[in-house]
Amino acid sequence: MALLEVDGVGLEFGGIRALDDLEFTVEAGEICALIGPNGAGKTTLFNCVSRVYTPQRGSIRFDGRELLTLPPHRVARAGVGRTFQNLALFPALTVLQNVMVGAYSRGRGGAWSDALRLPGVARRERRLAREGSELLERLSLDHLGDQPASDLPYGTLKRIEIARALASQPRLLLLDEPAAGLTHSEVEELGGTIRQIRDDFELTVLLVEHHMPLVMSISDRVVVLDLGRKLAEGTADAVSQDPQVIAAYLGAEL
Amino acid sequence: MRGRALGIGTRAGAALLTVGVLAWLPQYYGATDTALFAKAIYIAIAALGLNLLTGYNGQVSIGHGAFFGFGAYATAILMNDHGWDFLATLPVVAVASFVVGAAVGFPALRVKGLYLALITLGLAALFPDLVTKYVHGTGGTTLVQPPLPTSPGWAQGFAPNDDQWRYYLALTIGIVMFILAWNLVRGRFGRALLAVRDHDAAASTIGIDLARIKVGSFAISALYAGIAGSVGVMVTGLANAGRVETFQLSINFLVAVVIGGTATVLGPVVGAWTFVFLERATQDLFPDQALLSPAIFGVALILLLFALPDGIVGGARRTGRFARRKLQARRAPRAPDFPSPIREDRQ
Amino acid sequence: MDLNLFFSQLLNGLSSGAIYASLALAIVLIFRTTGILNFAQGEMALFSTYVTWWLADQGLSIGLAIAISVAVSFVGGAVIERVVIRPFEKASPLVIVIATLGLFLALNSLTQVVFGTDAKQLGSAFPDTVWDVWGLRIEAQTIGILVVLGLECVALWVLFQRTRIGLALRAVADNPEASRLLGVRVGTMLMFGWGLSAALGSLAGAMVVPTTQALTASSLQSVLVFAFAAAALGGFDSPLGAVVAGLIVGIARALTIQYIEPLNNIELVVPFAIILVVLLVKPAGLFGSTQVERV
Amino acid sequence: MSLLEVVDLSAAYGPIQVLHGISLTVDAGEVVVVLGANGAGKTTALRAISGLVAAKGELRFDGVSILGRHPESIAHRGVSHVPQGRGTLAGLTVDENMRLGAYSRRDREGIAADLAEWYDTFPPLAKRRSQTAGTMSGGEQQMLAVARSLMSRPRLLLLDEPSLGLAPLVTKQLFETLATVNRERGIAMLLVEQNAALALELAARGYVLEAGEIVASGTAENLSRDGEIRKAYLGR
Amino acid sequence: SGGGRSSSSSPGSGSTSTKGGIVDASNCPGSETEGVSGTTIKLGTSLPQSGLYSAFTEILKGESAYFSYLNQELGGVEVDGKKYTIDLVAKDDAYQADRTVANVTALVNDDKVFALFNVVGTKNNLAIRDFVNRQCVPNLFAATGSPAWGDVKYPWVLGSELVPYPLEAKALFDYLEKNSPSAKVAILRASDDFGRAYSETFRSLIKGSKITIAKEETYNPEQSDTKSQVTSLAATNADVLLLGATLLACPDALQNVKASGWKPMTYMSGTCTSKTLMALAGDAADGVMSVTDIMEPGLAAWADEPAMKLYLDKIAKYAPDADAENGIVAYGWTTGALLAETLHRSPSLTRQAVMETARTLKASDVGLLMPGVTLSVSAKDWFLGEMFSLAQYRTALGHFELVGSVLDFSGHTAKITPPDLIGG
Ligand SMILES: Nc1ncnc2c1ncn2[C@@H]1O[C@H](COP(=O)(O)OP(=O)(O)OP(=O)(O)O)[C@@H](O)[C@H]1O
Ligand SMILES: Nc1ncnc2c1ncn2[C@@H]1O[C@H](COP(=O)(O)OP(=O)(O)OP(=O)(O)O)[C@@H](O)[C@H]1O
Ligand SMILES: [Mg+2]
Ligand SMILES: [Mg+2]
Repeated sequence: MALLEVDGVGLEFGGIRALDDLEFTVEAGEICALIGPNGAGKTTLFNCVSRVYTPQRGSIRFDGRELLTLPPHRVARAGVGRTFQNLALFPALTVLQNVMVGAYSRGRGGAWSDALRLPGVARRERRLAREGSELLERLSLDHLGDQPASDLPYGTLKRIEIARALASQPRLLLLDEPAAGLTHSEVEELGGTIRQIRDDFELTVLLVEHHMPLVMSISDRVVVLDLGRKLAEGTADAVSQDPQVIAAYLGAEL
Repeated sequence: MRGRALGIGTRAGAALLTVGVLAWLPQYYGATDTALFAKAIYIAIAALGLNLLTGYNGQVSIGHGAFFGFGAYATAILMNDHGWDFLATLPVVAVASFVVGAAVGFPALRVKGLYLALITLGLAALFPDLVTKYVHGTGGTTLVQPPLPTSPGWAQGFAPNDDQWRYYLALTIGIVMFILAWNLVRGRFGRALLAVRDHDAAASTIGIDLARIKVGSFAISALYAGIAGSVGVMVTGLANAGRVETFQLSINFLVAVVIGGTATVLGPVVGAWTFVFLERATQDLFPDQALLSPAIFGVALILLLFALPDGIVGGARRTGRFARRKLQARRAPRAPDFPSPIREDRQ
Repeated sequence: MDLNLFFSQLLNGLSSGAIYASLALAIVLIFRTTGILNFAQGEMALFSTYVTWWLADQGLSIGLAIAISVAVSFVGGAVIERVVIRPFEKASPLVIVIATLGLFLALNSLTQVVFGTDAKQLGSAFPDTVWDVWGLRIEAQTIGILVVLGLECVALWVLFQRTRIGLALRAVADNPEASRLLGVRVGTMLMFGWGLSAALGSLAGAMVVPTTQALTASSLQSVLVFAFAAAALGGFDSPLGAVVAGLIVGIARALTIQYIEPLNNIELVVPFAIILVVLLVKPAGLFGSTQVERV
Repeated sequence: MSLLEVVDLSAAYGPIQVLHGISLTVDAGEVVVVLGANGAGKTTALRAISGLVAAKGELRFDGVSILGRHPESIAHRGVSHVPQGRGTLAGLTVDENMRLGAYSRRDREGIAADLAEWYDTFPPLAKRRSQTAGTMSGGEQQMLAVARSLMSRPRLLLLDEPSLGLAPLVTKQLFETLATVNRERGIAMLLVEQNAALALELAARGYVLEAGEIVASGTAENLSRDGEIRKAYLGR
Repeated sequence: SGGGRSSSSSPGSGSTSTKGGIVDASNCPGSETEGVSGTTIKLGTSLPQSGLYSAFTEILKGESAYFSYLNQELGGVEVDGKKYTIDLVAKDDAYQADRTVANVTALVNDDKVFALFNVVGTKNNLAIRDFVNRQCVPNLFAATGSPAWGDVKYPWVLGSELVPYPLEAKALFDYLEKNSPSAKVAILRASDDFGRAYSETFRSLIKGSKITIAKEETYNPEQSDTKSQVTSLAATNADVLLLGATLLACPDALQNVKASGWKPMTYMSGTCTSKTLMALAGDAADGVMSVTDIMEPGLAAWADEPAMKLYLDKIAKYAPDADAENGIVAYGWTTGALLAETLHRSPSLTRQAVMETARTLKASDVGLLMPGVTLSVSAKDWFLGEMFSLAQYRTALGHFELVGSVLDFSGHTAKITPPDLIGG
């Protein structure tokens, strides 16, 4: 059974069909890239999976479990983490706190225990801080822990988002254009990082990206979207040779 | 929250000193001033709670005067009609205001920002009418005047006068509420509050239940306002709810939060004291030109905000950070965040 | 049911609703152009109305007095923006709201200092004719206010949807920095928006006050709550919404007073219950546009 | 005399100095690229030029100092800035955004003609004329930002990562469009771009910005031959 | 107002007062002659001078003018053979009870006033009632017509010459019994204690009579718009309208009644009779009934009264910016005169003596009191303004005309007032 099964998902906004009977699967452990022209519906799909949007048709199963019946905050608990195309960090929190709050779905305890600072609370806070620092270190962000997560360079913020998503220890990580705005060398480094975390955390990665070299170099499989439908699917090489994909997305030569 | 500005020791010292000064105030100052200090304390309690809602969670309420009134009437009626002890009313008020707050905060699930603020305004407008309709207090008015707690025998040493004793009661409650708020924002719940404020969609995708946080912060802030109301009754001896007063209280809490510094724990407290003294000072400025005092207060408020747009505590913090950065910058001229991919000495 | 009574109350509701609506329009306008909630709206209108009164008291015809006061208020609004609000350009919206509260206090008390605390009488711009239509008493006053409101709505719609300056106003409210880069003079637009809103407020005051016996420092405060309610119910960015909602609030209030005896004294419950229900279904009000935030 | 002259320009956010005296020029009708790593200060440089960030040094456009001027008056002189993060007016429709692009113009026919032309060039925008800009996909908004800028018929276009979030095909088309615009209308451009290969193809000259200082400059050709730059920005 | 904390005086200490009499001062803290120094008596008052009710400032102008006249032209008030000038310290409370409490605490503790005088507002006076009682500070002539001042547990507070609201209801009832014994009455009243005093008293009075209540509507006192309420009442077509309203709601209701075409005989609260409010009502006020015990300044009928001449003359001199024709200025003046009279009659200048004097007062010809009106209180009777005259407004003349002779309800207020409006 595939880890993520997107099945007949359809979503319209007014007259615009953002997703049109979309169907594809992501296998456990793979890095699957989702590419397609602007407005093809990639981000919209992410939004459906993380329940920011509710599709009008279809089903999305994660590990056999229907996600569309869950409230949004349950999705993280079910094991799905994501980043955002347009940054969505919490600027009032420091970088480390952003990562710590990322672990929210794993914790428990509410306002009362916090307010009374029950014994477990201090211990939990120390543990979260330690785990957060480790994640930051892994994404070479450790020197920024105490900075507010605003006004940092774009690429840095994107990486903080990855760290925050990882903090929930997801099984499926949705990355929306993580390479946007990075220089070539930074993209290469990012590619390495994604592979590394996939291996270390036994993650499955669904990656939306327009940076084709990155897609080619790290994805096990590529799904191409156009007009809300699946246009093609296969290995990076195969897909990039597909005339339909070239016509709709890549352009004549690559 | 960002980086430790001061060491733990310094902080503890400062806290002790502050509490010491607060405890000394009614020993030196007379009853009139002590009542003013006590007022600052109960406004601070309400502002502490409102700050959790507005500062930390980004939901503006211009109706917390109603929760204050609710707490005030609950305490006053329990004491007056049922003979309860003041302290015994507190847990009841806390629970009841929490529940009412949750009920009132319920629309927050869907309604946001200004629209929510307007619903709370409706609450502030409605509450006095409800009181007028259902409360028959002294002389047929809406005033309920419970007997005030008096200084017990064992406290004669430090609080021979009742007003002193009441101040100390208020102070103790204030300190407890402050510590609770302090703890609250420093943990998982506090981070969630800020996360929901800054980006609710992102917050929900990391597993934060928006409904719970939004309604929860509403309920907690209502609890604070309710307790503040109880303390207010204990200090002034009356529960009252005119429309102007209820609206004005709601605004006062908000003013205290903003001039103290939103989303800081200390801010509302500093803001409340500043507010109370500013108000008093503008009233005293031209005693026989009373009509002018609101104008002077209004202008002073605008000037204060202009000088410190992020509040007194926020401003102090910013200055501190600025100074520290400047200092660091002088020591180590430039510490780029990133190693340069290209040698720096080119060109 | 006594139909005549029902329609009389409906008319009462319309006439007080028209009053709420006129102030609500000013609130909506300033929100539309600057994105903030102006607590001082009522007091700005109050001051303007005193100016109108003063001009009329000097012997000017009421029409002329209103016209001059509207012009003066436009300038006054623009000056307030420049002097009081502009310094808060970079501050958070909450700080600006509190600043408008400061303005509220200052204006209310200054009005009393300047014009005195005693009640003033302000003539109406409309004749005090009452038409008797099938036993219903329809006041020219009410019809007059409704016509003015209708005209204001159309004018605002044209301004916002059909003119360059209206587009610029909306752009500034949406994103000042991006507007700057497009060459929109943000400061001028904000002053224009405040001026316009103050002018509308002045007009509202001149229409409202003659229906409330006398002009005092509290003349507009009692209306303000309902005006805010109307703005929320209609949608903060919709002039048409403000008018429709103002009328709804007025009518709801009148009918409650007549027909729901248990809610005597607390008839305020009804408009707010309506708002609550509407907002739960449509979180941006009846006619407001929902700001979709994409992620 | 160059169209844009930047001499020893520095800028800071509060206590943090970001630009440490950079100098660059753009001639009339010339395309100049700025390369640089994340956080190097590229965005800050463009913001300083268009007046969004206070700066020190010298800043001249068309021979006139524009240092300390308001962004709107700089825009009126013919400098159009496509900011990083697009700066779309999210609550307005695509069409309204486009019309605001032409805010500083008064020629009705010209505006109508340009509108038709850019809708033609960016078909996704034409399809979404009445959609609220904020609801569009990232790439669509990026197209809008560029097209809107072109509506003002600027003399100098400041482009901050215009290809961010664009599909490869659209990126290519965008650069073709920019080349055409530059060729046919003589619009000068100062371009910050991470797709260095395409940018260097378009540009005549370039600068490399590191940690707030210009560390390299030269013709596009020379820069693309430089080993270090190839490694960091081109990957070939 | 600063001031350190001085060691407190415990109850009873330093008290030289005598037990017994009407006012018991045996448990009083502080000095009996506090606030009297040399030849000055310091008094304190709290009233709205800012905010929505700032129009009440005019009261202060009236009373201050009287005290200026007293101090400067009469050399002060003579108490026990010695002349004292009066120094009135006024504080603004914006009509908010908690600010009244703060003001009065400061007046007593810091300003050390001898007594409180003419504090405005029912709630405001109730809020300080316990405090003044405990401190034994006379709170003289509280400016409210509430029946609450009849509570025997609070001897240190005494209402002013305003007609108690329940008595107005009684006057109307008596009038109807005589002239229209089976009248159908509609009530429009403020939704607060003020409005309740009218409606509850009237309701209790009509028990057993043929007079019935057609309908009662309330309005929110912070919103003087009464149109819908009047429409609702007009639909009953009742014979009589009892208007338990105040301030702008009075002319508003009258105009709405007129506009509705309904023509009831209208009785309106005595708090509305001021020239300003009546002028606002214009035609609509013609024929409205009310009560009065003070001469309305500016009316031709009183123009030749020496008291009126004195008043107009001294207001022009000492309070030139006040509107002498405004009824509440006249009220302030009269109350000032009443205080001077009370002090003058007091056997000695102690708080207890003054309070006892006030509590046994019988006075006429004070200030602008109408000829024939005597204010009286006694051990059994706790209300001053129980003599007054019915009056009817004539728009054509621009003033009220007295209807019948002066009515004497001395000692009645407590009897007819529903108990929860007094105690509780
Ligand atoms: N809330 C919304 N309202 C209206 N239209 C929407 C909304 N969200 C998305 N769309 C439309 O749906 C389509 C798909 O958008 P989506 O963001 O998924 O594209 P994408 O594939 O992520 O594109 P890009 O590569 O540019 O990010 C777009 O045409 C967009 O305009
Ligand atoms: N508003 C701000 N306040 C404080 N520091 C800022 C602010 N904006 C940017 N910075 C800092 O200034 C430096 C330069 O930022 P800038 O955005 O100019 O870089 P850039 O070269 O455009 O990088 P990017 O790839 O992120 O676009 C960064 O270190 C950043 O953290
Ligand atoms: Mg996308
Ligand atoms: Mg940048």
